Amino acid sequence: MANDALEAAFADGPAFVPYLAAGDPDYESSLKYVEALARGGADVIELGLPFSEPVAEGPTIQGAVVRSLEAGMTPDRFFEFVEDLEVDVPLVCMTYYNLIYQYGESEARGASEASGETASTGPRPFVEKAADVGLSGFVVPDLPAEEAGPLREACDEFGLDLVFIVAPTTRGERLERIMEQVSGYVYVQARLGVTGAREDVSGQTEESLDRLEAYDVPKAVGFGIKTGDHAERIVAGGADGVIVGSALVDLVAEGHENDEDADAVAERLESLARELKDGAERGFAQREPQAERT
Amino acid sequence: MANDALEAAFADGPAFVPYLAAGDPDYESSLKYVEALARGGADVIELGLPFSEPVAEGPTIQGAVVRSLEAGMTPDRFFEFVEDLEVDVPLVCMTYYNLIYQYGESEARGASEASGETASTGPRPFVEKAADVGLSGFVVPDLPAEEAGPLREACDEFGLDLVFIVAPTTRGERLERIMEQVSGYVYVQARLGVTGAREDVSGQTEESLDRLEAYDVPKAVGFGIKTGDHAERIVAGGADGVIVGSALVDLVAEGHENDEDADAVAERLESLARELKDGAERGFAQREPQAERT
Amino acid sequence: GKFGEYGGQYVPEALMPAITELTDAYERYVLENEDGFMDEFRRRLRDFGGRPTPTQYAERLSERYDCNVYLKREDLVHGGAHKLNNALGQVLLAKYMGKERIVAETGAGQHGTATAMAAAHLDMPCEVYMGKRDINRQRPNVFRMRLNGSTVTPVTAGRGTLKEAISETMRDWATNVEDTHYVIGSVVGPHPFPAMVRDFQSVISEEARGQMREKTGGLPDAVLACAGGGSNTMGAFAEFVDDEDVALYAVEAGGSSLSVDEESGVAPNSASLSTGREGVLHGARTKILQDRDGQIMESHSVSSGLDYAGVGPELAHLVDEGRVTAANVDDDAALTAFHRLSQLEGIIPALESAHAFAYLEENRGELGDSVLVNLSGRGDKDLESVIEETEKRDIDIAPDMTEFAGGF
Amino acid sequence: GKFGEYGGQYVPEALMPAITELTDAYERYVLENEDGFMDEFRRRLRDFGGRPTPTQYAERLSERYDCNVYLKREDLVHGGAHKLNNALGQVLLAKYMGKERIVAETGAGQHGTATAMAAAHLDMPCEVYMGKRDINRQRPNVFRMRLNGSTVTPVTAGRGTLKEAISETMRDWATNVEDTHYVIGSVVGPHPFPAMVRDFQSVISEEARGQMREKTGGLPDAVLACAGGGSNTMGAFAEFVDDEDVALYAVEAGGSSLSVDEESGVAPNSASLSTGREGVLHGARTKILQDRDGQIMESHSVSSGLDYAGVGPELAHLVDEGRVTAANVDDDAALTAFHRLSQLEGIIPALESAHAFAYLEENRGELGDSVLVNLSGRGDKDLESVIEETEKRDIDIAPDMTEFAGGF
Repeated sequence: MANDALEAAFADGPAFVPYLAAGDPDYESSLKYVEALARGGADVIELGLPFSEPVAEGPTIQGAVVRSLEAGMTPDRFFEFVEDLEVDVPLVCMTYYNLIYQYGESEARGASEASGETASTGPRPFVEKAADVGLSGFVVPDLPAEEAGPLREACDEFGLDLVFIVAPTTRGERLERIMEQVSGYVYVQARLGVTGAREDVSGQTEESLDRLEAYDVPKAVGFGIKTGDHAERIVAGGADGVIVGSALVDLVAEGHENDEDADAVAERLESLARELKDGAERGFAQREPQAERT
Repeated sequence: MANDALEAAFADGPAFVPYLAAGDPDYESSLKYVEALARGGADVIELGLPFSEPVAEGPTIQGAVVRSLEAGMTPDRFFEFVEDLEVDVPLVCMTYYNLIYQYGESEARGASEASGETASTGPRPFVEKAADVGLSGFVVPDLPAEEAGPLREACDEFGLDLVFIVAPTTRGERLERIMEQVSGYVYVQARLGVTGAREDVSGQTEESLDRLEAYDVPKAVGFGIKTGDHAERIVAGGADGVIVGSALVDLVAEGHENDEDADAVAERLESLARELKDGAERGFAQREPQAERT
Repeated sequence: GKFGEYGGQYVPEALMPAITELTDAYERYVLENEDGFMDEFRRRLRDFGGRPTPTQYAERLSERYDCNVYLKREDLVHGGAHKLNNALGQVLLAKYMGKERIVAETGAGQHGTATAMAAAHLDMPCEVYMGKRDINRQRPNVFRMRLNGSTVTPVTAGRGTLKEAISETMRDWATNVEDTHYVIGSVVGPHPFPAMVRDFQSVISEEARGQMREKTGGLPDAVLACAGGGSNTMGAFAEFVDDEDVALYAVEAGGSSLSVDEESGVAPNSASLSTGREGVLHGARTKILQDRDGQIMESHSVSSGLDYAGVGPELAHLVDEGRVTAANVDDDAALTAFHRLSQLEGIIPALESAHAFAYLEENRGELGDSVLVNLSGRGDKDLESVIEETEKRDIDIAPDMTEFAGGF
Repeated sequence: GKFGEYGGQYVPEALMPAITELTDAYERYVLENEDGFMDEFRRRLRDFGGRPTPTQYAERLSERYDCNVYLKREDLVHGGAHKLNNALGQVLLAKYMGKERIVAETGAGQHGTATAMAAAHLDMPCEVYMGKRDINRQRPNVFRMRLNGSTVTPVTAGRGTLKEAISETMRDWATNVEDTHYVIGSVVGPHPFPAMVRDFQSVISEEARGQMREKTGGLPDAVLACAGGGSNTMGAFAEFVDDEDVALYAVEAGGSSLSVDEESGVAPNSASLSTGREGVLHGARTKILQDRDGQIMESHSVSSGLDYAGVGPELAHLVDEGRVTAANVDDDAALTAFHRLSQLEGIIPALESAHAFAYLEENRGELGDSVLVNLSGRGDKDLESVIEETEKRDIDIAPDMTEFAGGF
């Protein structure tokens, strides 16, 4: 709607959309890692603001969340992090709704504590701040379209996109309801379950893309993509972009466990990013003729 | 009824009736101990045939029962024991009803095993055997007058006495029912509870003796008598005899624990027996004038 | 006070007046409902005890055995077993009699905990005698009695198990008989206990009989109950005794073997009805595990609640009369039945009750179309034993025990 | 799906179709009794679960507080707590919906054991997620679930307690949503869970309301229930909400202090209603223990069943509306109340339920002439905790703990 950056990122060929948790395993290293993704060819970056109860995440990203929280990540630090980042791709904040909601609550609480009142301000202050630091949009895994009204409004007000996830189980009316509200891109969940790198690509992806064919918004596929080959197949199958999280977080975790130099980890991240980006482009090259799609 | 030995023992002054468990702590020592009691002045001896569940006994006599059983005491050994004893006072068998009852049962079983029948013979074989080895009577603490019919009959048949216990709670009709069946002497339970030496003499004794005054049978008081002084007071109070168990068993237990020579223990038993017998006689001397009894 | 040749009052003279007084109170309050005793008892059983308990159709067992299996759910009674029926009745009776103190014995602790609960509920001081060895094996039950305000007194005599505790409680009673009532835990002991405990427990069959009629329009072909002392057994049978078409099975603990070791004085089972001999124990003539001379044997069962050398005289009589069939199953079968019921029906039974289910398994198809099993108690108390005993055996339906090796 | 501002469906998109399907099933089967679902549910609650449970007049508490105290005896439900009411309803509903597998989470193990029992009863495979730390603290409950044939899967994330187990179960559900039903254990989670669990639990107040009328000719002046997630609370309140003269008290765990330690992310209490702030957790908007930023705090209570950082949205709403009074008592008071009830009434309560009794003690004389307390569960599961926690304190009515130092 108001922000063109995300749709634009999908305009020229397939978009590579990597994810990392901000501040994993520490603030400084994490800055380097995110910047490495940009150098590796990221078209959009999903930045995780960690929440203590990440119900949609598998073990890999749960690990990232724990490391980031233990290193002191908070919503305010997250906004600083975004400001400190030196990247020129659009950034999407991936987080859970309570953090967005509480940011406003706690601001209001600070203001109203003297008077003893508690005013529910909702997501507006968080979105305002996000716009302020230059974020382009949000993905909120525990916020279905039905509950998204207040956040959607705030996003519209401040010109941010609100990305929704479409699951293999999302059909019919629900799909329509989501597609009415989505902006930026739609996050196509490649399979049921939680985030995490997998060895194979699911047949559910193609079904989902078929269902979404009628809609105009870019379709980025995520959940389980691990290698350039996966990315290639996904894009060849019709996706406008690939979202990759756990495979990248694995590298961060590995580096952390082995106490590696952040630059060395950043290099590997950049290299995997490039592989994934290249894979996506190879896949895109195979897109004509479309008739070959089963 | 048929046997005069017991009543006769009470004829000339107060009777001293000590108790020991046969075979405690072993067969040979026990023979010596019982004989020591006779030397110490016993007029009648109550010989315990130990039963695995001595519900009427306190800890002291329970200990005797355990020692005797562990040393191999059985009803057959008990009868041998009686035959081996060299004493010239009447002996009363104190035991629980199941042993009396089973003696017949097991004889019958032996006989009927081939035919597969089980005939209930009751107490007769035990009593017959008891008469055979020269016992004068029985005290059976778990056999109230109501259940004593078969044993009473067998005793009558073989000329043995059946001593009954009268408790402080035994009154009215129950007392009469018992006194109709009792023979030899009546065992006046000095207090409620179980066997065991006590520091004082109970006021319940006098009440019981009062209640029994009308009956002609000798009255021997037991439960808690420990010293010559006790015995003195009891007899002075009107008893025809004193029954002493736990105080004597204590000496046996002590000797056993300290691994003492049986003769030394026997000597102490004889000495305590003499003290008790003397006490009883002192008490008897005070019996006139009876008016002094409160 | 007699059931054929069985029963009677074989107790020390000091107790006879108390027993006479109790017999009188039993006749007046229990049999004749004087002062509305039975009404109050039934009301308290309902509100405090949670009666009536359901008679449940067991779908998966019925399928397995191709007949209709019904469970009388005594595991749902307050405290987790039928034991409260009797304990509550006796403590209440003691109150009506003006007694001021309760004593009881306990083996595994089930009767002790039931009595402690009833005594707290009715504000009566209570002392429970328990063998030292049992105390060590059943610490949670000891703790529960203490929580309810009862004193638990260890009995060190003999091997420190149930029969020594019973003897010790009789001694306390003989000492304090004037103000104390002895709450015997089963249909054993001198008259009036066997009859009185049966009457308090017969609420089981009274309810079950009505519930079976309501559910099936008729009576079951067979009633199964485990039998140790026999209180749940008599409770489950009492109202069916006159229904001649209803077969009654008392399932005893076969333990590890039906043989006995006379030398050591140990019977590796608790099958008094099946293998015991007539004799006199704890106040009554009944069937007893004893050696040739009449000395009482130590019994054994994987289920401590069945672990007793005697059995209720009325039950012994009903077996002799042919009205009740005495049966037994061994430890292995009982343990397997424990696991089976837990998995198939979502009910973890007491190891006692599991014996009845093991008999059902072993006699499938031979007990008729409609079988009522008395589920006398829940198995929470047995979890430690189940771990220990399952580890020793190869029970293929049991869950993997590795994690629980050595207990909790 | 909303209770004022509270409630809603804040779940991953993958679950939304399942939640929609469940909402539909809830409306048809539960609200409209389609295919006789509710009849079958009530029948199974009766026969398998042991309902109705009594409402008991508590004589000694009544005397102590000089008012009429009544106990709703949910401790007598199969499994030992009200938890089965819900677990049985949901597993049965899953069967009606054609699901083939059950998942559930559990903290102290009560909901897990209830679900395992219901799943065995209804022949449904069941997997229960449980924090690793909770598994180590609640081994008997883990064993019980295994006995019933359930798989217990340890959750190692975070501190390994209930909230991590809930998150993990939601992940399983999101993965296997097509053939699996998630049996949530309290009136929490996304709609329709809060309403559905309340409806399954409202049998408590439905029975109690009738029983109070029968016993007293009227309604109680106050109803007290402990509140963690709030399922026994809503169950006890539901049918009284429209009776404006009946005061409703939700008693939370005040733990050791009502303050919070934001630094360590720990609240030494579980008093979400009293001290929590509106937010979104586990699928619903409700009152939550959270830090300034919205991160969820680790809660604490001596009673593990109350130990949860959130609370049912409907309960939060009723508190905001003024219909329910949120209260709390601390660990010490709850533990003392545990001992008091055990001694005075012969009922060993769950530590959860003890909180309601502690509130009664602290507010004696101020709650009216007739007070109904929901005795939500029995305390057998808490014996180890009680030993440990009593040893730490000086509770003069507690029995001597020396013998039990260090647990069983």
